[in-house]
Amino acid sequence: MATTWKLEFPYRRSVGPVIGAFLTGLRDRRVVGVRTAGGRVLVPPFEYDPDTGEPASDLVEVGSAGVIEHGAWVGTPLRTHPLDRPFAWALVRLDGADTALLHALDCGSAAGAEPGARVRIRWRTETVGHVSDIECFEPE
Amino acid sequence: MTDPVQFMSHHTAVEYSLPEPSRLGVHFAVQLGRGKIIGHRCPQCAKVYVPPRGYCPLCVVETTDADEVSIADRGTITTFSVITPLQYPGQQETEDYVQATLLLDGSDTTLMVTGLEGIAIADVRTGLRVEAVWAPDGERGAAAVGVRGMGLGDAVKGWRPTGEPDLPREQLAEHVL
Amino acid sequence: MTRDVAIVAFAQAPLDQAPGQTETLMLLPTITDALNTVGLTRRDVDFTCSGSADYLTGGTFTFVQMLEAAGAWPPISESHVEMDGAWALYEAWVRLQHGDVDVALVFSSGRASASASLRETLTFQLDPYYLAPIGADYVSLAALQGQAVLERTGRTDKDLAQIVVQRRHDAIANPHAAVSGDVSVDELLRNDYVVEPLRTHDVGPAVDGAAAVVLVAGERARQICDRPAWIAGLDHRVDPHYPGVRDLAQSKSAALAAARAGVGNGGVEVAELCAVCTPEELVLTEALGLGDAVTINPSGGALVANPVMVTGLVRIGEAFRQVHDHGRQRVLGHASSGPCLQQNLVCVLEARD
Amino acid sequence: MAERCAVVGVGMTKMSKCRDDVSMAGLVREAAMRALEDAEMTWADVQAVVIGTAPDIFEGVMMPELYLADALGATGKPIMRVHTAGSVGGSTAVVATHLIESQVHERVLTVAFEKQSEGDTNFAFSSGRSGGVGAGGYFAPHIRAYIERSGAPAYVGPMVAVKDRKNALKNPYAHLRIPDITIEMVMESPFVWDPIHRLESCPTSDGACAMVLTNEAGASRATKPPAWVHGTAVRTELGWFPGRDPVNPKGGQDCAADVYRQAGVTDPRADFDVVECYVPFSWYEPMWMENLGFADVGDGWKLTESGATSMDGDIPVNCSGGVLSSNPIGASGMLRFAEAAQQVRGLAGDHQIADARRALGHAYGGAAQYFSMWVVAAEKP
Repeated sequence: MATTWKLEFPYRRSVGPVIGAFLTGLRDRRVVGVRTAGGRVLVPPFEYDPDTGEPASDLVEVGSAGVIEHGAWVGTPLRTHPLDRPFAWALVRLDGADTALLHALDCGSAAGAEPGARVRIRWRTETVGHVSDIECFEPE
Repeated sequence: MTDPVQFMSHHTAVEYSLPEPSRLGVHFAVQLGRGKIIGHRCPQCAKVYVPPRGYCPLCVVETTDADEVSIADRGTITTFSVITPLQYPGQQETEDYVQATLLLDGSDTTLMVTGLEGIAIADVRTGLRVEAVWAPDGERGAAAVGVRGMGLGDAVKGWRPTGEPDLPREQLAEHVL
Repeated sequence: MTRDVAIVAFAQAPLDQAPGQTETLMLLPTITDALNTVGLTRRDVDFTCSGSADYLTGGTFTFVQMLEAAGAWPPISESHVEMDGAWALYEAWVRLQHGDVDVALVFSSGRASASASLRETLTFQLDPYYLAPIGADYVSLAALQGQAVLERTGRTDKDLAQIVVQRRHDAIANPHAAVSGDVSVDELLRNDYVVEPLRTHDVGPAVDGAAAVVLVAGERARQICDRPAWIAGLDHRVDPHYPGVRDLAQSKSAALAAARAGVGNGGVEVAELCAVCTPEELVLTEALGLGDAVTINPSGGALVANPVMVTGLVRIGEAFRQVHDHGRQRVLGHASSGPCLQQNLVCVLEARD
Repeated sequence: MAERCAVVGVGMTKMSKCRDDVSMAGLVREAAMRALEDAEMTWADVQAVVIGTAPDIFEGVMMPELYLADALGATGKPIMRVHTAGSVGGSTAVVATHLIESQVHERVLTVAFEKQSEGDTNFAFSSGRSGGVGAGGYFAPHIRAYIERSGAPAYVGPMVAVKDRKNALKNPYAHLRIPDITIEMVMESPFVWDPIHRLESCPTSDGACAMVLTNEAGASRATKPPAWVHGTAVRTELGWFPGRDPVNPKGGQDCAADVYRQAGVTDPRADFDVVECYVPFSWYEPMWMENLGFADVGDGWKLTESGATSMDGDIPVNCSGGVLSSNPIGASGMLRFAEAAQQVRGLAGDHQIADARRALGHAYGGAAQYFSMWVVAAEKP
């Protein structure tokens, strides 16, 4: 007798111009952010300044490598995590960005996820325009 | 140059445990396995609930084994709809069918039932008298009962007309639900 | 400016429930208990507001079933927030400000045990383009916040364990605690990491729960309750959602809510904080301006039981108990929601003799 | 005593089957920024946000107010998420009204949305289990009971379907556009849930609605006419119990009585100039006309049949095209409230009723068990 059931659905999300530009960039292995009226470069980009709600649409390309702001080592990944082996979550401020992007970091041990360390994007072999086109970060 | 990305897929899957059957749910299912339908009569307002829920939502009091009553396996259709199944992931129904609201004799609550037998869809009507078509003894899958606590599980395969005269609509006005 | 409103009763469903107990049947006696303690019945309630979340059990409109515990016949004036019950309390408090009605019932419930993995379920709370698709989860995000606050304050996981030792000790007296007892820092430091720096003891155990609070306005509160806890301040604020756009080591929204609720105007003796992971206590203690003299989480807090969607309301209920049962003069109840303490509610309660 | 509350800004999105040009944030911002522009305010002027949507499983985002908080300019402000089933858009506006009336805030943004194209509504209603019959499958038996009880002719429901779709042609934001619709066409469309024809059913839509509410001082400063709130009410009843009448639910009657008392309405048909009423299946127009006291029990269909509820009748209902023409579920209730406000502001455009002074906004949800209503008027209360 079943003791569990699964709620499963393939949502199809329309992404709009700004998230769309970011995802289009990923498909082309480039990272696109957005500059707010106050001059802050948001990566990943939002259609708005998170602090004020004012629109943001000035797209700018930033680097695909950057600096770890914070990292947290995951010894036992969940089924739903990006990597199926131990990894670190890392908030990474890419070169040219003022905010940090969250993704997995394949760095072998907790020591590799120290703040200040430089990392770069490891692209998935086939990119489709999805945040998972970034397979993970790796030490630069 | 390819088109900008306009959509992304977000495949979601999350797992839940099915609620354990409650003691009352198990008891109800065991009785169904024996071909018996039971309900609870509220000690305050005397309304009979089938299946029993362990409380009366009108009086907001709990009900117990002492409030148990036996219910007939026949009753009256109080309203109905002919359903053309909508298609969505998980839907297994494909053919038109009747979904009827059934008031069992002795119960104050109705059941949503399907599986009307021996009657054409076009002949289904408010006031129609029907009786249970029980699954054979031993196949009354008690385990399927009680997850949502609103039906008779697969203990009853369907419902067929008894041949009794229809009940007048006026007597059913309070049992549209 | 605001009308005087007090909490006069609080009840919480027992931790141990019969197998297959429905949320409705967890709530029904809990609501009855809360009302009975002040001699009220469901008919006396002018406004009802509840909190819950469909995704906890994977249902749709799951809150509708809870009406059967509220007593919704004849029809009642009622509302529901898809939030922790603390925000239902906020909505009820706003409703009582109108002056035309006096009694509000607030309740919330949640069955965290229905999720095979609460971490996976709560992932649905996250940005559906950037965070949910990579499976970021609330414990991982709390761990990143933990790293941020440890780096900022120079504390270590030993300091976190010290907090847990105290909470579990205090929880011995709390029948609603899922974990309690005297343990040592060394013992705790032998526990595995979930996500560094969080060890198993740093994540409050998710439990099923239900709770009810009764609010009464004006003189009537005094008439039916010997020591009501008056709402001296109540406010909530939110921070941006994405964790990479703000300083995770601090909580601007908690600080703002505390200022608006007037925490600084006379201080508080006790604070019940909705810190589901240990580092959140550090962030909150600073943001709320709680000095060393303030007793934090005498119930053990969310680190000893996290009845998801109820945890915040329970904190306010525990704060009420501090005034009503333990003779405190001025206390704080806090609720939070979202990743990395994104949203914070502060409720200041006081005795008025 | 309670502060007065007025609507000074209204924003709606274009509604359609799939707003494939926007994200969820983009959708709610489209409505919110239009409301702010209408109110001649900026994000900085907003003190609190109240958001409503229907079940989270529609979009697959749990408690989306968290993800949408900064998209709605709520950083550093309070944001709340209301959910009262299909009535949510209305009850969300009621909560926002309370924030003004209680003097907790002076300027509140309230938003409601649904982006149903992200997922599948019928999947969501059944939590992915087989046997789901959708909302129509639930309401069809109630409608059959109404028809049998009242003896209404079969063409009355189709009349509503035609009227509301014709009205929708005058509303640039409406989803369905069926210019050549006729009663015959409706009656020849297949039954989805007998006795409901396909063309008597609401669509599923993407869309959002937003309003800016303010207090008396704020409304006095507004350059465009405000819609003054003369009353708000919510009622909820059990969805299922022995003896319940879902055709003419007491909750709806009580809610109407409450909001009429606040607004001084004694004869709804005479006292209102226009009504925006939640009619997802055509027969709900006559059913709610009875429930709301515009007609005697059993006579609601005569109101529709006589043409009284059409735009040139004495009590026009759903000049915007209503839920039958646009149904972003979480926003559908707020759209009714907002359309009522636009009518008394004189800003309803091509579907404006001349000199509308007082309007009713109505929403319902769940098993016809959640009700929210407001009365808005051109005059200050």
